[in-house]
Amino acid sequence: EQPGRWELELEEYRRYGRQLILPEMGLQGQLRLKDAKICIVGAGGLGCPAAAYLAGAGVGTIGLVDGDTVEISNLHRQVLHSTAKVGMPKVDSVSEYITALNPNVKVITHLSHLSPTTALDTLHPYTLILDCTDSPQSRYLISDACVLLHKPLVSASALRTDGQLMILNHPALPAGNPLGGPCYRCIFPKPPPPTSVVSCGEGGVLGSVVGVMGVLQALEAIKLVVAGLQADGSSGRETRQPEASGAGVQTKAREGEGEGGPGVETPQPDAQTQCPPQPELLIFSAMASPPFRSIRLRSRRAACAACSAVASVTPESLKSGSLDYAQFCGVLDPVNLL
Amino acid sequence: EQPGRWELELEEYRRYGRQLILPEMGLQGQLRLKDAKICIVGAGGLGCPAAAYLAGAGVGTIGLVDGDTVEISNLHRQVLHSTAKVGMPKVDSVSEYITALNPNVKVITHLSHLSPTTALDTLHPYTLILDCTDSPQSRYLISDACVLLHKPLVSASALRTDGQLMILNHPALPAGNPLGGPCYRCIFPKPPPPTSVVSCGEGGVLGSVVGVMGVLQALEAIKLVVAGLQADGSSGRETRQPEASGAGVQTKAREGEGEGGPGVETPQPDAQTQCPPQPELLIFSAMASPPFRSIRLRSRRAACAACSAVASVTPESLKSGSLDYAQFCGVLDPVNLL
Amino acid sequence: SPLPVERSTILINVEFTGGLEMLFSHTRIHRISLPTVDPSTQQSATVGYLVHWLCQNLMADTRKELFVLDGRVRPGILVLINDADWELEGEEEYVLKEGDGVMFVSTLHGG
Amino acid sequence: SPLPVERSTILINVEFTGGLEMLFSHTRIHRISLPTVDPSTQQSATVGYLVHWLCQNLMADTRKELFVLDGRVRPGILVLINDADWELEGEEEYVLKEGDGVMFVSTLHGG
Ligand SMILES: [Zn+2]
Ligand SMILES: [Zn+2]
Repeated sequence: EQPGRWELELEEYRRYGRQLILPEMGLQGQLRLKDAKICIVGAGGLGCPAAAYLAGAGVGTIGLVDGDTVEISNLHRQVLHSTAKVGMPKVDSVSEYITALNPNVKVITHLSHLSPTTALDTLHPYTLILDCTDSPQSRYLISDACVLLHKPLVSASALRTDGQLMILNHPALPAGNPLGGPCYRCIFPKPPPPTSVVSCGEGGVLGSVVGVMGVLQALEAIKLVVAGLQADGSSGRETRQPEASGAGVQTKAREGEGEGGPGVETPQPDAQTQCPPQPELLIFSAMASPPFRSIRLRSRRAACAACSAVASVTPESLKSGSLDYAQFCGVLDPVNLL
Repeated sequence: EQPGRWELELEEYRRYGRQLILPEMGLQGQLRLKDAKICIVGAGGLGCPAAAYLAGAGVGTIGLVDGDTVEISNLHRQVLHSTAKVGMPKVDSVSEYITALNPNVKVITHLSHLSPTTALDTLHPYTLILDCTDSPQSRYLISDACVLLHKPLVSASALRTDGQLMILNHPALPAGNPLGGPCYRCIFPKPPPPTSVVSCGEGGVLGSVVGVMGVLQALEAIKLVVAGLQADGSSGRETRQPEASGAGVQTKAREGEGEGGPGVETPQPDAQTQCPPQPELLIFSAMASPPFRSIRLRSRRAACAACSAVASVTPESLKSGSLDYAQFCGVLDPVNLL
Repeated sequence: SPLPVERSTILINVEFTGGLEMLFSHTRIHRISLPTVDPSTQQSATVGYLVHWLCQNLMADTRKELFVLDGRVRPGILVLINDADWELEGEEEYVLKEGDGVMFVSTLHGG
Repeated sequence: SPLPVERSTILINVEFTGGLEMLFSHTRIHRISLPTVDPSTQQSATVGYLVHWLCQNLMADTRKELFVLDGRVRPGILVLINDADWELEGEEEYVLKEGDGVMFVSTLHGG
């Protein structure tokens, strides 16, 4: 970021005033959002709410990747489309919405599904990727591309009354660096058997469940951008100093014994100042109590096919088409799924 | 509900197919949504996403109560409005959106803020109320009206990077019945001192934080309606039978000792089959880890001014204007706040 | 039947989510009295034994391959021990203790 | 200074949310060594004593009335003991034990 390069217009101060005054945001955070290029892969149940809140917050450039057109069965959950837009490409429908909400946002539409041969070129210009797709093979492909391009990935999914959210490849360090965040293959080295894979079309989904997950994706993306993403995709967390009174790191376990006289121990820093970030899976079950659970995930897998020192996924193998994600996932009819 | 009275059109089967196939929904749930009348008080940061997902899901009648017009500083979080709608009443803007998304929804707009003298008449026709407002006095007024009208209330709020959600007055039993759910006054018998009250305008708010809370309000409303709300506002939970294999109630504490041979104890029923519901507060802190916490709340307060046997809040005291919510909350300038 | 030792079983809290609960009588939370000793190894019960035990004793659905494949939890299921990925705890080899919570999460792909 | 007894303090996990953290050095989670005995009563430390102690020893902000009013937690703040409304636990009279979590939640009104 070059100081002085970006300025906010008066209209932007008015529009973003309510978030600009947050200490977590500030002018620096708003300028980072304006400078950010975020790609939303999938303009459906997750992509719609994610696009709405990224556009509202003032992300400078939003990319939309989807080859589908709006169908009436989408409208219960894909709430940026409308009945009049049935038959229109989803990326065009969302693009119209974004421009009407916030004309400051530059929208780039990619009217096709991501494929192994196009993924790197398509995603290369962006700061950060949101996986809002709906099949295992697209999730492996997007994750592989993010690892190769050194981009963090905010991945969410939903089915029936459940949702899941992970931040992957963050920090987005080169393959082989164990300090980078785990990728999708680290968590799921083998794809699920195709008989176990249920799509929203087959299994159904509650619109507000997938809606919650999409809004949370936008929120996590905004937090990452505002905290600062370096040109290499790694996190610029050092730019947010811990509060003077909260600078230490608590080392004792919660269950430890107290010793000595009354007093205050060094407090835990807020989550956003911890480094490196602990990879987590957020699980949402609308019918369970409590509905939200946070799970600690593993770090990078030493033998990961994508992000380890012995990775077999390379730009060449991806571009040459030698990686067949449909076959890897056992899909018999890959058309329209990726 | 009179069987056969309501039928779905072919267009509705197509539109709602992805949620109709959920066992938690089914045709009965969809018909209950179609029959429901839900009032959203406040068409702002919470009301916008709540309206989107209630309309998408096929709620038959949606009421919108708000006296404000769209301002540019709203657009970062009130994502159903658009730049072209600046200056338009918010209820009209949201009504236009709903009709474009789902023309099956009947929208009733109330272009004014709720007042003590109008609250009962305004809210009376509805099945369920969503409090999407932004001041203590409106929260007390809406809760009092819901108690007097025997309506459950889904109440949410957000500020900065935090959000809160409660289901109040559920089941909506008459005042004095201790089995009814607590009301807002049970949880907060005294209003906060006005110097401690910070609005989104003053304190700021992240759009996606308030967005998450609004979508969750829609989800909770849908769950309540689908589970069945009786004419008297109480829950018709008995219409959803527990699974045959999960019919028992677990009575032992989690930490209890195991005795006897290997086996499976009677499992806990799913949350939606428990009766009566345990009142809970969901706390969301976008910058904390874990971000979501669920808190057990108290039951009805024996001396509650609204929902107890010794309640002083009555239809007469409300309609006569003798209850001054602005004074109760210590507001010096109540204009435009309620 | 109980082994002739003082404490023959331990209580384990088992939870299924992401659709797996449909394979287990549509019930999300189960409280299991698991034998303290795995009879096939005569060693203390591990998570690996628990998986085998659940498949034999708790799973109502006949499609066992949706939970266990080639003797192990099928790909696409995360196993969590006390709210942490089991890879952090030793995977199948983790020795269970009274009151442990084990969660099975089927990954979702919908969007 | 420590009292001349074997265990003079207990560890309490205190959390502030809903904006209250801004009054406590902008820090959400604090780990407190609280005297086991309330010197004013010579009784075991209660949540009521903790509130007083926090106000005296931890609160950096001078606007004490935003946390305590008339000697009690101000209206609009929920107090939660181990994730339950303190009204379920006896309110101020609850006697704290080692490792308890006490959370102060300022109610929000924005929308
Ligand atoms: Zn990896
Ligand atoms: Zn009450």
